[in-house]
Amino acid sequence: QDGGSTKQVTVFKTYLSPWDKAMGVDPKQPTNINVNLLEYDIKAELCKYKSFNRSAMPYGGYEKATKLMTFQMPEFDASPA
Amino acid sequence: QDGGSTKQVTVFKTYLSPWDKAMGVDPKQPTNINVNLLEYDIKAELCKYKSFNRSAMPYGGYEKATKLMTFQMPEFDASPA
Amino acid sequence: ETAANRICKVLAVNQENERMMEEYERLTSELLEWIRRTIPWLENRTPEKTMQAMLKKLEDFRDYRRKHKPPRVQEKCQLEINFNTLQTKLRISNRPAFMPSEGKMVSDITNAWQRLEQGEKGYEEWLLNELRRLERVEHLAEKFRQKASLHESWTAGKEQLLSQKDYETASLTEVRALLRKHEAFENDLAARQDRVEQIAAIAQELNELDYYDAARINERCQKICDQWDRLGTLTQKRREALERTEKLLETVDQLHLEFIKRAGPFNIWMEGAMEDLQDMFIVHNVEEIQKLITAHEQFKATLPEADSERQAILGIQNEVEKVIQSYNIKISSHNPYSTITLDEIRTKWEKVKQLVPMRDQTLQEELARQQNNERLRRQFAAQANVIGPWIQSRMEEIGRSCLDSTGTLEDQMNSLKMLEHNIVNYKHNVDKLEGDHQMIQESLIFDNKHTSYSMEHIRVGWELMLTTVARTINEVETQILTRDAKGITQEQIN
Amino acid sequence: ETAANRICKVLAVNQENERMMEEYERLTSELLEWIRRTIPWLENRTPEKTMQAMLKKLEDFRDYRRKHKPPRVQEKCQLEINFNTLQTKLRISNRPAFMPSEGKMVSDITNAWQRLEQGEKGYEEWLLNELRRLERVEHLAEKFRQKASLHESWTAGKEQLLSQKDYETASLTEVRALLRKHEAFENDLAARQDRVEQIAAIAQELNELDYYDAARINERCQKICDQWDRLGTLTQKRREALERTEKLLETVDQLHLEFIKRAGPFNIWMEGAMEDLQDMFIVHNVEEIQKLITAHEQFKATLPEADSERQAILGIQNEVEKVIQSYNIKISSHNPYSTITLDEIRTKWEKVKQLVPMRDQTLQEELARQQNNERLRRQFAAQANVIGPWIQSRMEEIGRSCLDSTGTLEDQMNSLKMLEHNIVNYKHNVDKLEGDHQMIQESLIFDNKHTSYSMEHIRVGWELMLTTVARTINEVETQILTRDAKGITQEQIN
Repeated sequence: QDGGSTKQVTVFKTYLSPWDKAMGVDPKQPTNINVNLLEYDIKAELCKYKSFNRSAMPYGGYEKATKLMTFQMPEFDASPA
Repeated sequence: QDGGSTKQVTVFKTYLSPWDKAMGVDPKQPTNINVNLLEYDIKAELCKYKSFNRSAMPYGGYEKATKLMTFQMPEFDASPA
Repeated sequence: ETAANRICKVLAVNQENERMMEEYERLTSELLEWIRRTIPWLENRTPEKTMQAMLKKLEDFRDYRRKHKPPRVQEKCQLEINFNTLQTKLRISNRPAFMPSEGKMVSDITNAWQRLEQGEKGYEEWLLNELRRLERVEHLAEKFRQKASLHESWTAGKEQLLSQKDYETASLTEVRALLRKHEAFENDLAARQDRVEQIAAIAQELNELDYYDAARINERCQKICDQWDRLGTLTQKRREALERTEKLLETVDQLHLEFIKRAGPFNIWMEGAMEDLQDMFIVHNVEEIQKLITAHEQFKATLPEADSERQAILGIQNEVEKVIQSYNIKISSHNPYSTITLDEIRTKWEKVKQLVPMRDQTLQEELARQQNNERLRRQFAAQANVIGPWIQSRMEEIGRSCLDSTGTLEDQMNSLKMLEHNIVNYKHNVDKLEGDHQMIQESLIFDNKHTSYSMEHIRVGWELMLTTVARTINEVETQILTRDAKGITQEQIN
Repeated sequence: ETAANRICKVLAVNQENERMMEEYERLTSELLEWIRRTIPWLENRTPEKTMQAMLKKLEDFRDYRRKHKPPRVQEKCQLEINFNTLQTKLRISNRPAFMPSEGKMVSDITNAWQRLEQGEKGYEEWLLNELRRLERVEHLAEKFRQKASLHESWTAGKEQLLSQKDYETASLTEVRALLRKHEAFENDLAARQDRVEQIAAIAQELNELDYYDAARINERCQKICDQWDRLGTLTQKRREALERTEKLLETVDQLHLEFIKRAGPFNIWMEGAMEDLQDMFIVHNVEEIQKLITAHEQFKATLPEADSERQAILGIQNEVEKVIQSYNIKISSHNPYSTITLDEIRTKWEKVKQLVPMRDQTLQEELARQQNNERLRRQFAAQANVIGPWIQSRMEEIGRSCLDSTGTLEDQMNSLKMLEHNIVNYKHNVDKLEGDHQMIQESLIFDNKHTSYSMEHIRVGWELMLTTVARTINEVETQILTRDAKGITQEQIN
């Protein structure tokens, strides 16, 4: 779902407004008609934190627990409520 | 030291006293001149008695004691005091 | 001599003969009387009870032999001599021989004397044998009394000691010490066996030697032997009781050791579980909370096993109580090796059982929260993934509107105005997204893998789009102004 | 139109231009002022201590983004539009272009705006990262406090417990029980290791995540770690102390067992010796008493060995005392396995030592008695062996005197009278023998292997000899009487 799926179109401005001129926009500079919002601010990856969560040790250890366990994680319906 | 060491002499009485006669002594009966006192009363053997005397057990037993002992029984002078 | 003289002489001789006859009769009477009196004394072989009495008899016999008998021997000899002399004289004077009266004949004397000497014979030997027996018997009787007294003083109180039930309240160590002491006692007892046998042997000998007081000796000996048997039985019984108690206490000890072997780890497990069931956790997505739930389910799956172990541990303690009760040992069932009480196990187990559903709830609440967060993410993403491209499309449309040289400035203006109108109408979508974004932020959701668009992207895009459309409209307006003022065409402006 | 109209129009246009210029200046001032005010707020990246404060910042930023910034974007856009319109109008009316005053140029606005957007960029991301960090840090800090509190409450009092010197007064069994308990504690401690490590890891993480109150966390963590080290050391030390004490008490126990192993038999030996040293005995000759003396000498010969054993036994007990003293164990040196005390051994040994010379004396006295008896026997025998044959010889002489036909009756009488005289003179020998015999009897001597003659033999012989000599003399006398009366010869009488 990247916003950059459209074809890039490059254009030279035919009309420069007084503001543009005041800003010193160069008419010879090409302008890109296409816009990719995602380029504005690239989301940095979140740093990974160490986990200190603990669970109670099953009696007799995890291996035994795995054999004994019949629990199945129920499916999660992620559609908005 | 038996009293019967002398030779036996047998004799016939030549004279019988009235007492002898009153007792009815036979003049033909031979008389023995020899006398053996020991014949009068024969000493019987003394019966043996069981002994119940006890001595203290040497420490470690008699065998050990025999090895350790240096004691000698002194000679006994039996001559009358 | 004269006839008178001769008559006198004859008379004198006769008188003398008469006197000698009387003398014979008198002496014979006396001698026979003495013999008659003496014989029963010599023939009496009734033993005395004491040596002293027996020694007295021996002394009497010595006296008899040295003092009383010699004059009688003398008398008898004299009697014989007198008799011979008398008879000889009677014969010489041609007189009839003297005839002693009835019972006083020479043969009577000889027979009596023979009987006397017969009685004498063996009397001293009998006395000495009796004395020897009595000496022995008195010695043995005294020895018996001494040995019996020593033995009785040794056994005094022993039966009571052996009957003690001290082991009923003793610990294993104490019972083992009691066993050691009992072994020492058994050795003492075994060492005494010999002495008891000697006591019995002495009693036996006293019976064989015809001890006058054998009955009392036998009674005492019987008592000693009976008690000795009882001591033997009691000793055996006590050893058995001690060994049985030792076995029982060893069993109890084994159970105590088994208890700590199992209660220790179980207690550690419960302590850990109690702490970890209350462990604070932090998760940021459904997967993480599901992992915790799975781990908790694993824990729960082993609870029946843990409960079995708990019951087994309680069972060990019950076994201890049972052994103590059923065998009537009077000791505490307290486990000397353990710092863990049954109460503690009970309390902790209750706590664990109570914490499990609480943890369940906490985890479920967190799961719901994470699922909700996930829904928020998806909801946001669904919108952002539409709004982002929509903004981009509009931006391109604005850009393209300036390139369209076919239409008039007014056409451009119209299409831009329409665009602006669309944008304004679209605004509520962004506002909706902002609302969802606020919820996401307030829910402390920091990531969203379902979209690459952040709220900032949309905001920046939206601002850019708004300013671009306004700016572009203004540009067209100024172009129209210029064209209208100077009367030039659109182309000329460019 | 009229010129006035045109002038009016121009004036109006000028006035309008003036107004627009003023408007530009005013709006620019306001916008730049707002930007100037806003930028420091966006650039301030000082983190807050709490999430709450940080969430407030996030809310402020949302407000800025949704409420405060959009009108400014609008303003800036309007400014741009107004500027374009104004300049276009001025150009159309051939008027000089508008020059904004110093610091309010288009470039000033653009630069300021760029700076604003630069400030915005990453601000929200920073906020969110900070929030995420704070959320984590607050969670961990709370978790640290919880875990630390749990741990501290577990360790409370443990150092004091581990420093107890309870084993100094404990028995071997108790020390072994203490060891079991200590093992259980070691297991508990080992199980806790993991939790201490987690506490340290959390503290470490808090430092790495730059927790504002890390100093206090570190201090508490340090305390926990230091105490943990101390607990480890104390645990090790206590185990060593318990094991050392166990070894010492095992040594003491071994010594106690060694004591009973040796004291038991020794005591039995002493008891037996005490009884037998006082044993009543009876003997009848020197050989028998010598046998007893030899046996007693054998006993005495082993006394040094017995004394060594006694000292060894006392030595064992001393060893016990020494171990207890030198290793400062505060337990009784009493032997739990023994019923025999040192005092008892001492007393009995003294008694044995006292009885030995007493027995010596008794035996020596008896020996003297037996030797004396033997002398009496020999003395008696020496005499009896002379007297017996002497009597027999006399008897034979009497017998032979009657056979001698060569001499007269008077010769016979003379020799018999001489014999009688000899016999009477010999009497004192028999009396002497009787005296010795009485002594023998009073000494309870029943045998005499040195002679076959008993006193009775001598007595009977002596009586016989006396009566025979008297009778024979009488016979000779009667023969003389008869011969003299009848005037017949001796031959005729026979």
